[in-house]
Amino acid sequence: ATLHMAWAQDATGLDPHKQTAFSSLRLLELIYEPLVRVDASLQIVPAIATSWEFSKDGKALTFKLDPKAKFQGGAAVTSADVKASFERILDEKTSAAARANFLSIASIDTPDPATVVFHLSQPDVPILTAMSDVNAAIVPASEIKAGTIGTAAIGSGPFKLDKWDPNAKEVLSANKDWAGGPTGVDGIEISVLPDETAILAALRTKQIDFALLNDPLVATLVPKEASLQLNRVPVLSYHVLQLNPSRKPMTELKVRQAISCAIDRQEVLDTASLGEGKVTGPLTIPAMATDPSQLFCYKRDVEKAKALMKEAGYADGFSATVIGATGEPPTAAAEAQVIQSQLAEIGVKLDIKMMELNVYVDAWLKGDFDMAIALNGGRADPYTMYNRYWTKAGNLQKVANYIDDTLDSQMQRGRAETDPAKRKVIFAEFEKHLAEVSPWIWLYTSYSYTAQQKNVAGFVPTPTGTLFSLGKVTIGQ
Amino acid sequence: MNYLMRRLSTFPLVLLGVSIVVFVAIRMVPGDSITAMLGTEAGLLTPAQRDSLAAYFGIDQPWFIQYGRWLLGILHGNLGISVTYGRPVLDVILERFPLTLELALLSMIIALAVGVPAGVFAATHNEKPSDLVVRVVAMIGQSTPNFVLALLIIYALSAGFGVLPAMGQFAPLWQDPLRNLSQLILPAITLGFAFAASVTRISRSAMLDVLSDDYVRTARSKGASARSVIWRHALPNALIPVVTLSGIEFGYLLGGAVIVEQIYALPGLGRMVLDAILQRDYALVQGSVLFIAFNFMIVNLLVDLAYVALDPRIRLGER
Amino acid sequence: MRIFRAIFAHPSGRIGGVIVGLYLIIAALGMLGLTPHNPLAQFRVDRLHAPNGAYWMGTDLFGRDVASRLMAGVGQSFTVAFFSVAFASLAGTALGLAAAWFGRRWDGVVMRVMDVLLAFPAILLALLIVAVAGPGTWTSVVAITIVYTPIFTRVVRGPALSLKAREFVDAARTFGSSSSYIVTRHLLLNLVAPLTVQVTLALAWALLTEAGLSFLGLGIQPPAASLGLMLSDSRNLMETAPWLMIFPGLAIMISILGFNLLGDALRDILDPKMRRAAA
Amino acid sequence: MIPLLSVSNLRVGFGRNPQANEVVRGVSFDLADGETLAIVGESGSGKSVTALSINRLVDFGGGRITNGSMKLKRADGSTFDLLTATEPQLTKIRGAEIGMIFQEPMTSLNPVLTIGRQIEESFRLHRGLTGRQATAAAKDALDRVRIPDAARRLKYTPNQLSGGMLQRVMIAIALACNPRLLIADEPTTALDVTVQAQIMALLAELKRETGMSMIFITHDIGLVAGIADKVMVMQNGEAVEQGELNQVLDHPRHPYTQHLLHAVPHFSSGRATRADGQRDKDGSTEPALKVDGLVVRFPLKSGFFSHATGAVHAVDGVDFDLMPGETLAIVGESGSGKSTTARAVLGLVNSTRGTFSVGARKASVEQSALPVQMVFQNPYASLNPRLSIESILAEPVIATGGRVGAGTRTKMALLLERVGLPKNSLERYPHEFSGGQRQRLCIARALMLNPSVVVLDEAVSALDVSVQAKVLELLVDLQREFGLAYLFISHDMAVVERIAHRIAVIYAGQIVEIGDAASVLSEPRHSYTRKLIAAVPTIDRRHERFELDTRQVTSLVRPLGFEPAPARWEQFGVDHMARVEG
Ligand SMILES: Nc1ncnc2c1ncn2[C@@H]1O[C@H](COP(=O)(O)OP(=O)(O)OP(=O)(O)O)[C@@H](O)[C@H]1O
Ligand SMILES: Nc1ncnc2c1ncn2[C@@H]1O[C@H](COP(=O)(O)OP(=O)(O)OP(=O)(O)O)[C@@H](O)[C@H]1O
Ligand SMILES: [Mg+2]
Ligand SMILES: [Mg+2]
Repeated sequence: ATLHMAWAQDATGLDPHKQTAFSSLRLLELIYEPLVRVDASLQIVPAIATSWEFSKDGKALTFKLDPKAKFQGGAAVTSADVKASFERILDEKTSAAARANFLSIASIDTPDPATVVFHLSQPDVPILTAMSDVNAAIVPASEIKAGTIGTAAIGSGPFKLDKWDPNAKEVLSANKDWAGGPTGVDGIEISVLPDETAILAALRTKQIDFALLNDPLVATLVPKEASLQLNRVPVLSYHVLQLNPSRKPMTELKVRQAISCAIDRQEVLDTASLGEGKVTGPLTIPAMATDPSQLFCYKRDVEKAKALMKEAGYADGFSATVIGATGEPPTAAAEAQVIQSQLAEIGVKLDIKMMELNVYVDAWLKGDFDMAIALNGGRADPYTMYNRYWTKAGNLQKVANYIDDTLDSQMQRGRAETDPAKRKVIFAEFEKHLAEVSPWIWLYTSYSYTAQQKNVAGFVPTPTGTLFSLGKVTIGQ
Repeated sequence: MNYLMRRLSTFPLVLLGVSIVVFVAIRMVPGDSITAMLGTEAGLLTPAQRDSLAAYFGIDQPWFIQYGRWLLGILHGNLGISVTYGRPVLDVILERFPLTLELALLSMIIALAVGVPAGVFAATHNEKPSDLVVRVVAMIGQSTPNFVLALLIIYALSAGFGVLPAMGQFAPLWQDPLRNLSQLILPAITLGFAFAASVTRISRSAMLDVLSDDYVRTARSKGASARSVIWRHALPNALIPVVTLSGIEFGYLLGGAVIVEQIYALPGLGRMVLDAILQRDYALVQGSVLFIAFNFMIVNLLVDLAYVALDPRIRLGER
Repeated sequence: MRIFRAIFAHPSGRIGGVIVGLYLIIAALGMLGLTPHNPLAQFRVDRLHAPNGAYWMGTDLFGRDVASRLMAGVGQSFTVAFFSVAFASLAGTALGLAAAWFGRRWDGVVMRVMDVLLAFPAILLALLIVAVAGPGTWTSVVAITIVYTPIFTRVVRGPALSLKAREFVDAARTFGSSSSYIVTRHLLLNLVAPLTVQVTLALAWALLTEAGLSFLGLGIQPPAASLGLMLSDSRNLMETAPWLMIFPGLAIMISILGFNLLGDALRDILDPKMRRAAA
Repeated sequence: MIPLLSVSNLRVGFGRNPQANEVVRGVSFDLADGETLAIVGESGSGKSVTALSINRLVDFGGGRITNGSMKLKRADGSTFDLLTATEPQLTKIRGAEIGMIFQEPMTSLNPVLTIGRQIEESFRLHRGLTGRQATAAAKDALDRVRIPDAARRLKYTPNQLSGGMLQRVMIAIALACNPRLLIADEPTTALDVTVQAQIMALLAELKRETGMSMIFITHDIGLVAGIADKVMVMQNGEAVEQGELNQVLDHPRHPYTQHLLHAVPHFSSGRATRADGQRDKDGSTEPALKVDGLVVRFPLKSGFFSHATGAVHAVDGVDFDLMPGETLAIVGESGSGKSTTARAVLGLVNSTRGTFSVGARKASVEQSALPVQMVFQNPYASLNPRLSIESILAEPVIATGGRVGAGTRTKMALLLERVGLPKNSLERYPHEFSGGQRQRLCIARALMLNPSVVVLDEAVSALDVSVQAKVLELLVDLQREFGLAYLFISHDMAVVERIAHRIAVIYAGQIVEIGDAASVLSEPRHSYTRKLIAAVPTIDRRHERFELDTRQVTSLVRPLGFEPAPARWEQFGVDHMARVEG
């Protein structure tokens, strides 16, 4: 059987090392495999590598590869492919998206075709999680040499790409050589249906078996349909109101805190996403996250906010502009409007400026905003997730515009610590501090939705949003 | 002949104008191919990575050099390579164009098949209740945003009747005509409704003018039947404004119908252009706008030629 | 004053006039803030409330009163429609008259420039303008103006060319009337009828184009309301809260009905033939 | 014997309440086989409505027959009640039994269909012919109306034919199925004299051939005299007088008939010319306008690179002079270059060659910056419908840089009074005036600038006969009062006879005869002038046999660089010369 699937946004490219768009990753995860993977509870599990181990000093990481792993051409996946892939990622010319996560790799050894050893310049625990990302997928060394990565998609994943008609459709067929095989369906046909109402209509008329949904307004209609099932799972990405602490008056800690106290996060969630999601602190990884009620001002307190404003010398409030991207996420405009109305109560007058995504990104990267509504991606490891913003050397430090020695040192300690329990403590402190100094106002995490016909069995939704389990999905009668 | 040559000779100039406008305009929009591909992750790139990507996207040179190169390519029949599709721009456009053309033709056929008779009917029943009904329906048609109509159609069919032509996986006409028509009929109706409404209004008023002309009286004095008077004698004289309107609308439709293509998930030119803009696929945007402009000029030319065919009094090239 | 009486005497003019008049009143009330509720106030406990006594047209996702927003939205939408059509008709008329009057090279240049603009897909043009200038009321106005200017130019140029060949223009030349006098008194004045019709048509289109821009997220900025924005915001709530689509949809429809009826009436009234028949 | 058509007490009204709005009020007449009835009367008297009622076309114009009876005798002798017939029955009668020709051949034929198709349609409808047969029949029909080269002309569309040709096509259509009754509603009013003569000849001949009856509507008494057996005079929707041709023309009983016969200009071969305009023979007065060797050519372009392949020699060497207080009439057939001459004098077209000089005027009147003014043919088209009369009259003043002050207003009032318009005209709009009144407005406007020369291009052609007479009188009065010189262009010889001091006959862009009006009209020397005069219908020529002439109108297109041979003139009398022919 063929699984008919639909999504609203199509992949934007086929080079697993370069693509960062959500939809690209979802497609590429079906085609390519990384060394390891994270499961539904965000535990690291085998993929191409069957086992892995850090050396005592934490400066060497050894993988054993699955002897059954084969590329879609039939060639086995060897340690040479792994080495070539990582060298490609590290090569600046590649412009690999995840390069920053692998800068601690000093050298790569391939003692035999089934063994790879990464020598690290410093202890780097999060690197393992980073390797679970499809941005660290293993691609054939031969293809790298031929320069065909990104044109012909050849990976070791459960499906191979037969046809891609950008912004229209993809046709995938089962990879007979897949080490994890056999797959439950013969292939997947993905249609791009840009309008989610149309996706719902197609589900209702049973034209499609499985769909990705983005807009909670549409997703909540699915359960009303007897033959349809909605899968939802909290995700790692988080909705956030980014303040720009380099701009007056957000330079003032008290002003930022006042904003944090003035916002009713649950109400933002209830309104913009119809309550579909969970209020969150900075850490969205379930195993790491602190109960939000423990965090600074997570219970709305307008009086306190007003007091803080007064202390900061802004008793009469101030005006600022908040930017957001149209449709990215679909709830952005709604969030902005609720926040606007909430902040109005402490005298903050917000102007909303919705922008086309690229225009927004351009302004965002330049740090050219007072406040920004954003949906930032999450990672299975807090360090990977936040070092870009809150370490002094972070690549996006200019966007966060906030330098804090405490945060920086907490990040460095958490990076080097290999004991999971100790790491958890370090990051709990980090989270608490971050919420208190409030450079950003974390709001909530939403759900990732997939909708399916009830006869589709075996799909396991995960917080990373991966569709990898489609490899094992079957279609009943 | 003379006229045709003269008109065709203005094409390159207009296209040059279009090319400059589109080239400058798309570059004036903040964001570039890199932010389009990487989003906020683009901030993670090192300068060297950024340069190599810029070189990959062909946006590393000053704009006038880029423009010059592009223009040179066009002279050699090469509109450039689309970075999203990894294929020559012209190939991508030509792949999408048949659908757009088909959709435009279908909607126009619907519009003319419904609008002209409705307009004629209203004109011949001027100021009677039936005329009023036609006029009100036409005004409703004109005032319904097509996304509302599209959503209503889809909702009514899928939730009400549980049927819907295949969404997505578009089948070209020559591969599977039945499936193709089933996929295009709803979008064509959606577009055709408002189009038909304008045609109705225009043909009604044109017919009203024509019906009082002397030659209609002559036709009647010959003993021509009411039907023949209306359809053979009056209508051909009322077609000029209808052709003008249809020409403009058809020209616009050939540029793609973004919203309808989006809702009905049709891989047409409109969505392609929109996506190309959003993805900052410069070559594709430039190429497709040129292509669309070219189509528009061809349609304008055809409209002018249609005037001549419809009305022997019109002589072209006389200003 | 006379024209108002004439409109009122015309059957469709009466209906159209009343509709447009009502809208103007609603728009004025909306802009003066004389709405049942504050259109921006979020009564969040009453989110997505169906129409009832307190909220005649229900509430939206934020618990804002749809009726009040509709009133404010009419003001916004009419502002966009009126200004863009005013600018487009002024620019288009000026260009069309210039092309027709000066002929030859002028005509060629103007019409080729209009070709460039016309050839640009309308939505793309709007997208680009909006992307450059950022969205908002005035950007929508500029975008719609640019899209409709070429249409007005065409509408004016054709009849102007034939007016230019009319005998009364020849007569004016024999007195040695200046070009500007002939263009304004003899050409423009006689273009009033087709222009009126075109203006009412364009008003309808402008409302829809504004809705289309909002659908693509390029129109007026939230939390301000416009009919188009309300409609496009309602699309994914069509099933959950149909009143969010029905009322703005009806509002647009009825307003366009009003414009068109008024336009039909004005065309009749301004047509000297009709006036003679009526007299 | 039962008459072919019997109409009694016909009443027709318009609008929602036709009874209250009657325009035909109880008209009765009988028409026997082979008889011709002429209906005459002033504009708006209900002639056309009566005609349209007969085949019930009036229904489509918003009219209703409110009372009366109309019976048609069919070919088989049965009687057909036209009044109660249903629309399908009527479509069988129209065209087959009753044919109709209208006034304006230019607008009465469908502009987008070939004339072949339009003729064929009649055969298809009433004879059941199709395909080749229909085409062949259409060709025969064209031959019958003497259109040369009929087979080729079938493929022409109306715009490719001249007015005279089109009227012949109309006749071919109307006669296609040999109707027993032909209704001709002012079939020649839009045509010039020579063409009119052709059409009349054709109708007379066809009538003889087929023995059909005819209802002929006109306001030209001369034509009535030439063709009718019986005459009906209408006024205000009523037939005020009816009877045999000679009786009505020679012994009119009703005052309106008498007035009509009096008002209509009768052409009397130069016996009725004006006697007041004596040229001073010593040549001491400077002419008001002197035209020397005027040439106007319109280049003909064709081919790929639009190079000139020839030229239309619209005006080819015209000289004349015009004295103050004098009227020079220019006559000639359609397309001979009359209007172009006038337009060149006014600078509306660029002349290729030639000089004008405008003479000084008597010192008493202030000199105007624009001494030549024009009154156009069509009073409806030459006034901007959206300007008030005040703005219209003010325009020449504004145009010459003047201020609209009290002086201007006084002048407007004076001129309005002079041309006989009510005082309250100033705030009214053109559509509130009748055609004759509008032409007076145009005259007043032309006089606003105190011109010395007024060019009148067919200035009275569009007017009703009685109105025409009044306007002509006005012109003469104004000429006397202001010492105006008129350049009077017309194709109506009777009108010319009344107003001209001198006449220039123009043919194919050249003056072929010029001179004193009485002399030219009574003793035409050039063959073309003779032909022109012969074609003028007069009340004295009853039941005339018009000569048919299928000669083509001369083409004015000449190859590049063509120059006509210099003219040789022959002098007859003091002020009369003609071109030597041959
Ligand atoms: N369709 C119509 N609606 C209303 N009134 C009409 C209509 N047609 C004619 N009339 C009126 O009927 C009267 C008679 O018109 P008709 O055309 O018969 O005049 P006529 O004698 O033929 O004049 P002319 O010599 O100008 O052709 C006029 O007063 C005219 O205004
Ligand atoms: N602008 C022009 N371009 C080309 N040919 C022209 C132009 N104007 C006039 N002609 C031609 O010049 C010739 C003379 O035209 P003109 O209008 O002077 O004739 P007319 O004697 O006034 O005829 P009518 O009695 O029909 O008014 C005609 O053959 C006409 O076709
Ligand atoms: Mg008449
Ligand atoms: Mg003329």
